[in-house]
Amino acid sequence: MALLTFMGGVHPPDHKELSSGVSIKKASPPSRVLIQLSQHIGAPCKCTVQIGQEVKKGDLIGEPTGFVSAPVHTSVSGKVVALMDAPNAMGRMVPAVVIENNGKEEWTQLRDNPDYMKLPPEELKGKIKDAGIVGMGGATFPTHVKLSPPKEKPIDVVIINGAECEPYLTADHRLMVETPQDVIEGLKILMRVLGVKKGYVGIEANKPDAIEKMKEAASGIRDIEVSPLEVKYPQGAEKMLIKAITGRDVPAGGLPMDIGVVVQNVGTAVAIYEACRYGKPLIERVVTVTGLGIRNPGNVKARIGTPITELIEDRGGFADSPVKVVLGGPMMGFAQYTLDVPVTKGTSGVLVMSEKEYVPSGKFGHCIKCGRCVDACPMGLMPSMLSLFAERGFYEETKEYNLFDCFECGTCTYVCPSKRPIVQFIRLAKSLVKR
Amino acid sequence: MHDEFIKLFELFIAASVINNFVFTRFLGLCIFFGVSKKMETAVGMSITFTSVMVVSAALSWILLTYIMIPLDLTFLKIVIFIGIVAAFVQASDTIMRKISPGLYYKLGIYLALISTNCIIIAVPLIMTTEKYNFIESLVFALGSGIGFAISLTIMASIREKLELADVPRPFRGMPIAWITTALIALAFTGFSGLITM
Amino acid sequence: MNHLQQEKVSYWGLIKNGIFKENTIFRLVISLCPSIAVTNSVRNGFLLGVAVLFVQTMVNSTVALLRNFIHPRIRLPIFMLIISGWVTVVDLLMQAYARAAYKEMGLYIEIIVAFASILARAEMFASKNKVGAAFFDGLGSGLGFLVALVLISFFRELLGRGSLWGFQIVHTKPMLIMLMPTGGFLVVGLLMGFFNWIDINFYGGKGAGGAGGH
Amino acid sequence: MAVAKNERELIVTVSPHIRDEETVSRIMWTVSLSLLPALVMAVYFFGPRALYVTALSIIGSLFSEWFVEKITNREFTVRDGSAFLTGLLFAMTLPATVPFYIPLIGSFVAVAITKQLFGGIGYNIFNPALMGRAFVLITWPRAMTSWIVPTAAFVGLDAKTTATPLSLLKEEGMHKLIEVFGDKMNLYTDLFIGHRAGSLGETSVIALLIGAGFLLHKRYITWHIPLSFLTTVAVFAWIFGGKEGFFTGDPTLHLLSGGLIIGAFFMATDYVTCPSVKSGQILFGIGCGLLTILIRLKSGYPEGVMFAILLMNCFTPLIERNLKSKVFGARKEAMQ
Repeated sequence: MALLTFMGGVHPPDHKELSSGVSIKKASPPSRVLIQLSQHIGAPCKCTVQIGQEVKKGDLIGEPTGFVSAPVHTSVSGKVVALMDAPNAMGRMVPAVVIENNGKEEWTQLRDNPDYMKLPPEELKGKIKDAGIVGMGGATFPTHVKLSPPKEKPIDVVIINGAECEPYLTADHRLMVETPQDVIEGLKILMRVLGVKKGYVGIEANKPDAIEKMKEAASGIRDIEVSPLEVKYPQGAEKMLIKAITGRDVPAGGLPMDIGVVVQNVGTAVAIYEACRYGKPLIERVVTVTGLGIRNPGNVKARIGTPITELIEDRGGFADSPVKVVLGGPMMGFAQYTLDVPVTKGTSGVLVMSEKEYVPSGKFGHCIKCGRCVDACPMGLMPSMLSLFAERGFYEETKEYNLFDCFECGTCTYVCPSKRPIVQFIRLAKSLVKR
Repeated sequence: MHDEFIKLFELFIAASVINNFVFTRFLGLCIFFGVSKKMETAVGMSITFTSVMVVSAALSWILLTYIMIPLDLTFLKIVIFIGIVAAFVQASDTIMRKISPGLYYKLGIYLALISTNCIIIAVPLIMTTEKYNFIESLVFALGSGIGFAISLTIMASIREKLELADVPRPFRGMPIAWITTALIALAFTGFSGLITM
Repeated sequence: MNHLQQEKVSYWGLIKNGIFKENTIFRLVISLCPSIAVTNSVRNGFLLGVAVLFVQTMVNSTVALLRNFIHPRIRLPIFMLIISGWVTVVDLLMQAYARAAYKEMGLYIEIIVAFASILARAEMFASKNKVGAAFFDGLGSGLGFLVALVLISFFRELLGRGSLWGFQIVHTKPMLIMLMPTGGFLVVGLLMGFFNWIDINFYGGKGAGGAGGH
Repeated sequence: MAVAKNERELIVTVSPHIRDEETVSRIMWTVSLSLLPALVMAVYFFGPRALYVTALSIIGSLFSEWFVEKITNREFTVRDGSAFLTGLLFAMTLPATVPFYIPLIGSFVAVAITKQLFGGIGYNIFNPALMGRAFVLITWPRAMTSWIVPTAAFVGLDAKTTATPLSLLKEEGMHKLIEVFGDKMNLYTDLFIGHRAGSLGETSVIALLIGAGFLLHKRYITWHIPLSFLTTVAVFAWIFGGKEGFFTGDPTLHLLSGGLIIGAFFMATDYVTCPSVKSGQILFGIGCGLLTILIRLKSGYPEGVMFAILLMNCFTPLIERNLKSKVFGARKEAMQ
């Protein structure tokens, strides 16, 4: 059977072999954590603790200030020592709470509920909301918002995104291999909340072990299907994933819910299961620490707020001289100027690139109109034209070429033989053009 | 009848492509270079131009056959033809403004340009020399107009593309437009000998 | 062109202005058709240049002479009438005295009537100035045109035929393409670029290739 | 916060952080390489002079590139291989007998005027190599149309110069062609191998196909333009090519002769001067095919591939303007 996919895309060398075989290991408990109050798209949280206050693991430290917002909980037990502004992965300063770990690992009151599947959907949704769950693939959109579609947009399909198309990253892969049952349970909860009959798990074909494990876990459940996908970036982008699995097109400028689909990441599904079953808030996540600059690349289960230096130390420290440290994958992740940034709910990976992997990106040539970017653009845009217009300062003209349909996956820049910073030009144009 | 039709068709093709006014007869260059900067204006100009050309050719032919030749006034053809064009342009300007302000807003500015375009005066002059009959004159005018429209749109699309190009500074603007025209003209020589009139 | 309408204008300045600063073809980029059509030989280029020079001077003088009698509302048709009258004169003169040349370029002589440069001079300068100034302005503008045509035809005839004014100069294989439209467009384009290059590198100019116009 | 022991100055750039290995110069050199079989065949059939002509036009185009970049104070791009490729392609379109100033002047027109004056690589409107050839063809028609017989001479012909199969076809008809080549099968084989008069790189269809196959395999070119181009030529040659009426033409002859193969695979597919969207490429190919047949059958020239491609180059911006790529997802306006 031909694998499901979409038009366009590329397959960069993925280097997943560095960490795909390494089981998830719990990171050593950090001595102090830096928990940012804005770890999601939407309104930042209001701090609910004061300096000097004692907190237990899972205690609320930031409460949402709007509908599109998600609460933040502490990931250690200990004392609040500082409230400060700290850089996030994008380099922006955001308010954060610093908590010193007292090592007691005391949990706040959690309530195990083995019969969670019998709870009414609204209550399940409330649990997800209270646990502060956001999209853990990197977009960090509050999950409960996605689960509250307006009435006129009925949802009929839920897709669990196990594509993990970004090179290097293997966190979702390991989750599916090691806890396939949890993923399926998460999906079942999602289906119940949304009242949906059909659930899919989309997995790129380069993770045969994950496909097998997931198929096993889903066997006997009629409504859940595991769909192997062609190995291609950006297969895991929502619109591309939906296209591949259901054949539906998300309208330009629209959302998946416009065509009755909700997509959730594998990590999110597991978090949803843990929240509904145990009432556990989202205070830790699996992070892939990888790259040739890391001595023992692997996947770690890290508390939210752990500084990435500690994760790097956990995986044996730097192997080679690190040239670039990227949070997220190499295609869409953010290069860091400091290692003081902590793990957040959206940190899927810490990629330490060594001299060998680093590609200098300074000089670029003329566009030779080879069409590689046009062929590769998953959105069917003409990145070559967009970059030319932006390069010459004709920003308004970019609108005619559907500037705002670009979701900045970076495929165009990756394939460009002239090494043109195409997606960078597009971002520039986006910031300068009035919608 | 059949041969007649073929002949008219060949006349049309010859006027529009093979003896394209811009690329082989070097006429209408001022407009060609002047309004080929943006596609929108080029298209507007093409439409206005072709229609004015056909009508003024018809008027010129009637005047030529029924007044100038009988009265032996052909030596005044330049004055008369330019008069016809000027009068017609003036008239259509006024009529268009009254009847269709929207269209006038779109195409009116090109009307003013037309009277100083050499093609518009060249068509009746060539017509006179070649002794075309009425239908032939119309076909010739239409072919010439379409040919001009083709060259104008090609040029406009190329120049819009050149806006994005890193042309050496001394050649920006007009010089590179001329060189582009030279190269298009070279490509158009491929048509030579296609129809021998 | 406001600076031209001042009271004190030196005639020499007017001529220089017409030849260099506001050269019809290279700087203003108008009235272009003959620059390709007749410049495949120096003689034709020269003859047309002279014809334009004559028409321009005469039109300018006539317009300046009649400027107080022409009602502004109908001035353009009147100018056109004056121009076409003088063009007819040249046309008939050439038909009578230069038959061979007329056969080759008759159409382009007749087309002088549609030259924007002539109308523009009449409108912008002659209709606002005295006869003397208008005459020299016409002379300058016409000379500029003549110089441009001769320059273009110089290159085209030399490369295309190896001759100048009909006399064989060099005996290499001629480049036929220079006599064809392509060669004409190419020579004009390259000359324009060359003048811009000089302007940019030696006079600090902006290298304006003309805004283009009809 | 704890600072890692060996934290140092980290490089910060925006994503993506990895790049494909493909570079412009690699593309150019690979395409040049793919012309090697054709060049070998040219030297085999036309002797060492083929090599001189090629070398001169490559030198000419490298020099022109350097020269224009020198006087316009630009970065030198001689090493990216594009000028080399242009020179090589231009040489492929010349007869072996041309006087030595032709490759030099032609490559100057190709690189300096057609490419560099427009801003250099990527900005030219016309295919440089073909424009160079059109220029010299119009300028020195005699020199550009005197062909020599390949060394292993034609059957029954040992004269030094001869006509190309296409001009024989145009001037004297099919019977003359068959007379010269023996029989129809012989004609096809000779055309396929390259045993015929013609330009250096256009004669040997097999050598060109090897190169083209290599490029297709490397995905440097796609099937869209060559296939639509060749199909159009074949179909219209069949319909209009015959003397006895419609549908009596010889498509095989038209496919194998002239510069069609090199044109369809190496010239029309030039990235810069063809549309970059696939639907536009197919339209471009069809246009090339139609014009080729029109010129071959009706105009004053026996061969039309060069002019056809150049004419379609004129239309490329227009095609690109009107045939944009199809954006993913239905438009929102259309949905409502």
